[in-house]
Amino acid sequence: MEVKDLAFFVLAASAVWTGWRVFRVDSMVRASFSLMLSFIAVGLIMLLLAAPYIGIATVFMMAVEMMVMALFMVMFMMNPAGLNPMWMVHQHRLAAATGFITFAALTIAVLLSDLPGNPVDPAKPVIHDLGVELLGNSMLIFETAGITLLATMVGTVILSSRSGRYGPADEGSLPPPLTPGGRPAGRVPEDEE
Amino acid sequence: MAVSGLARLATSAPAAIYPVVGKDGLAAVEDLSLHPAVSLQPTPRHASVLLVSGEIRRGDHPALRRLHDQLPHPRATLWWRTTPAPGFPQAENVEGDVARAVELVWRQLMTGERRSEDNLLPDEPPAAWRGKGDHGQGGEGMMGGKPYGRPMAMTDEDQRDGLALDAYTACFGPFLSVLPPGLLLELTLQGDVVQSAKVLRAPFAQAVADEPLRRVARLLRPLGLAGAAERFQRTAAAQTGDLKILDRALRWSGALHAIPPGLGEIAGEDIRASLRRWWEQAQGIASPASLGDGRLVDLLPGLEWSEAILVANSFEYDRLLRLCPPDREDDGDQEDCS
Amino acid sequence: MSAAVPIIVLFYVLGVGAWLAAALDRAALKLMAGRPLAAATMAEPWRQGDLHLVRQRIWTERPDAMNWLLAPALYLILAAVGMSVVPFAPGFVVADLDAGIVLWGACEALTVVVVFLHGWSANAPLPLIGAYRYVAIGLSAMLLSMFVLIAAALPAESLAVSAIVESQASVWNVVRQPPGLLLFLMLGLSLTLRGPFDYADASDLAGGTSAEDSGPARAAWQAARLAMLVSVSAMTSAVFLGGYHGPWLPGPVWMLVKMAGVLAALVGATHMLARLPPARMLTLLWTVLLPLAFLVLALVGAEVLLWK
Amino acid sequence: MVDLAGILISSIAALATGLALQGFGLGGLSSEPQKTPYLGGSDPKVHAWQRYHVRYYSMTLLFIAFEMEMMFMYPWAVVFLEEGVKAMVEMGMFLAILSIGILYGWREGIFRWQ
Amino acid sequence: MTLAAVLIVSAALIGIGIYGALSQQSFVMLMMGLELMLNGVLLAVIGFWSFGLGGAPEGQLLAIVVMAVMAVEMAIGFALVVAVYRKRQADMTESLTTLRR
Repeated sequence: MEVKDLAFFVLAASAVWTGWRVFRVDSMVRASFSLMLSFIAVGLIMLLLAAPYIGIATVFMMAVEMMVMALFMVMFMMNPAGLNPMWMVHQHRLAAATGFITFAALTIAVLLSDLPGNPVDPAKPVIHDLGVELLGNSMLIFETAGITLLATMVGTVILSSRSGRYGPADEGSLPPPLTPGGRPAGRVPEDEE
Repeated sequence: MAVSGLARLATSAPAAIYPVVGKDGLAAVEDLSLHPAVSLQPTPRHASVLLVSGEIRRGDHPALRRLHDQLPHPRATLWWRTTPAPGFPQAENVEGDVARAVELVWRQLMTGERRSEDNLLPDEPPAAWRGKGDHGQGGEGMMGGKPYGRPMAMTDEDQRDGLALDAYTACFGPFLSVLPPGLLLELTLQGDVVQSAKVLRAPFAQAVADEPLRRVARLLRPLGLAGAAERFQRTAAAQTGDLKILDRALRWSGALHAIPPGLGEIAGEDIRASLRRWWEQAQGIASPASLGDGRLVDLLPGLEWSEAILVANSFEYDRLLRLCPPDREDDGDQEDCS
Repeated sequence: MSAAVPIIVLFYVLGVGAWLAAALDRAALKLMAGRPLAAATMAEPWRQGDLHLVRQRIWTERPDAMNWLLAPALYLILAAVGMSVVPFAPGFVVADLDAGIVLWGACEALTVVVVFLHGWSANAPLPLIGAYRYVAIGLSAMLLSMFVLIAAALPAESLAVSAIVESQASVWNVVRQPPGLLLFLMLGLSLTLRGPFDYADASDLAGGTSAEDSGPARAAWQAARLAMLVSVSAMTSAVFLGGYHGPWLPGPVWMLVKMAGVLAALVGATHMLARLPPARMLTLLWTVLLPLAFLVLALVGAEVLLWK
Repeated sequence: MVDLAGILISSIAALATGLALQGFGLGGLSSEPQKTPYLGGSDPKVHAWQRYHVRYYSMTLLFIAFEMEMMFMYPWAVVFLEEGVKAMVEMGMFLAILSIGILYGWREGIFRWQ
Repeated sequence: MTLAAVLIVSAALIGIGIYGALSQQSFVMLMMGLELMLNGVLLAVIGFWSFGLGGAPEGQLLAIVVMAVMAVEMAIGFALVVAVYRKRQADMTESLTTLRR
């Protein structure tokens, strides 16, 4: 058990440390992958908590998401590699205080409350149980997630893609007129009426 | 001790060459690449010997110096089919069997008999930055100044999707291994899409290097078919060989399908059609030469990097020279590149 | 102590396999180029590797030095961890995880990250372009491989690689889903930056992410690529070719034979197939190969239900 | 626990190998002209690190939404045989829903370079 | 390793996340703060599942839902960033005053 505690301590420290580094490094690539390391540490803690599937899947999903995060960070941040050290924050003290108070309050709540004690049996087939749950009782959650993801996919494409239905989105994307040379078909924007 | 043992083993590896090809030097370098004792490298970082083959322009000397300095130690320079230009003190001229000369130099470098060449350029950063700026990194504010000696790229309009992100403008060449030798292009890239292109210097004329088989080989290399390309070159160099094997390699590799249709189209002939035509010519099927002319700089904008490289490698040399009239008014810019 | 034996074997196989892969690679290139094949081809990887090791390492202007140094080492870690879930004989495995193929998937995803970091670190244009376009293809190819791995897990009723191997005692997965094997080999090419899926270290970028690598940095990166190739071949043999199952020969020998076969196939594809422009490849992956992966999954599902 | 230790030891060994390989080589710092990025002899005007124009950003966004389905598919695969046709139908529905998104993206041309 | 220890770690992650989300000026960094908060939530969920729920499958399902939320948040968030940048070249929260109205 000692080894397990030590592993937990090391992983927890690295999760918090890399999480903190996210807001302290200059390079956006390092920030993204620092966050990824935080997720990986949390995923490994989950392995220690007898959640083999969720733990490894967290690593898997977050590696992909943080890769995409890095692409966008570099794409939209000025000085993405941090060649000039920078400090782009506002209401810094307020934010730091809020963060710390949240941490303190949650910690006190954790220490004061009577936590439930019903540990998971290490021999329990947890992946199998999850599958049964997914196809049985929680079938609706599962299918709703499908619909949500579909909505997300369509939404991202609409928002991010330049080609609108009738041409580039940033140039008005007006539908063709119904009569030659007439007004564009469809609803007229309010401020042009 | 261990390192000297490694070095001894390494002497028997093929000599790593970065070729700098000048006027009429291409065919000789391509034939040299078939020799088992040498291996041509796409970047100076992988090479030990800088091999200058054929005469190069005076204007290209600064570029040559920079390439020389980009080789890791131990390194050496050999001049072949031309005499060393002034200003290259440690250069050595080769006559006769170049492969042996390269091998010898290579072995001497590895065993330490030959001293590695010193830098030709002064050991200075592109702009003085140490100790300047807000954090001693040479920059100012968020994007300003010259952090670590260079400014940062700035935003510019984009042709394709209207996201004005950073435009990377740089001179590519004159000895970039994926471009025809001597061609100096100023490209503005957004991501890997060419926004604008300028020819600053035309490629070198190559009198003898233009058999159809060699052209096919040059187009196969950027498609990742180094082996097949070498076989085409070998057949071209030997003037004889089994064309059936080549035909199979070409068809099975899917090279024709890997080239997007309509790419690099001049007068109705795109790269696919050129490749087909060259292959027919190589097989002895009469095929009319393409007469269409245009400008390389009009073909490149809007292309992705891989497509632009294909386009640049898809012309006969005499035709390529006609397609690359240097933009005269930009003479001033040439200084920026070297 | 006995737990250490599989680890030692793992590294032994990785090392010898990487050397074999490098020699095969040279041989395939020579075969395609029409050069004579000599026995010395087997020693060439050593010479080339040593050559890099005794030379200078160049750092570019203001590189991300930490990530440049770490990238090859991390790549090597992913190769080792990916292979650690593959059994070489019944019970002979470094880590018999319940979620083995999920771990392999995580290694695939992290490979994309590592290759990106390698290209990013040099602060040079050609590696940067290579890194970015690899992400597009690497992510998409990884998605496909997940579907075929899940299809392989269906008959085993488990995500553990050892269970998947056991489920192939009578019929190998390659019989159940031949296109699945092809899709997985494609992923292998993409993970190891080879041939038609070499968008990172490509020839049209003068070496792409490794264009600025010199000396030992180059040796380490190439070694890691080869180790990943071995890892991919081990996974392919275990998941699609029945792993250690086979007549006459002992199990581990079968495993090694199959791995060598997969290595040869991957190396051959490297030199025989042309690379599509990245945008065309992306479209192909999503519009042709992804539906194919769906189809494979559906067919395997139906087959498993009917012939259970 | 033994499995995890095995993976940990393998990782450390691989890390050590990867770093040790890079410990070889000639010593000495790179000189300033050596440090210039390779452009075929030209001197770059600006740093290569930039707000890089990723050409497939719509694809990546669609991808992270679509990829979530993996989280549901792995446990599904484990109980597939047990649950039989029910599992087949439910996952078929789920994938069919998500495929609509991919079809839509394809129609909008997001799998090309933007 | 106790439930309290796990929860304190997750509280620390949530705290740092809140700090990031409140203090960062650019959209993308702000989203990092959100992700970090969800990271903490994820850890807390699995902690409760492992120590308090006896491995009830709903706990794992909740973790998956949290991850789905992350994916959706990221996808839509970045899509918005792209759309806004295309229209006004802005990537900071302050430059969006016109959205206030």
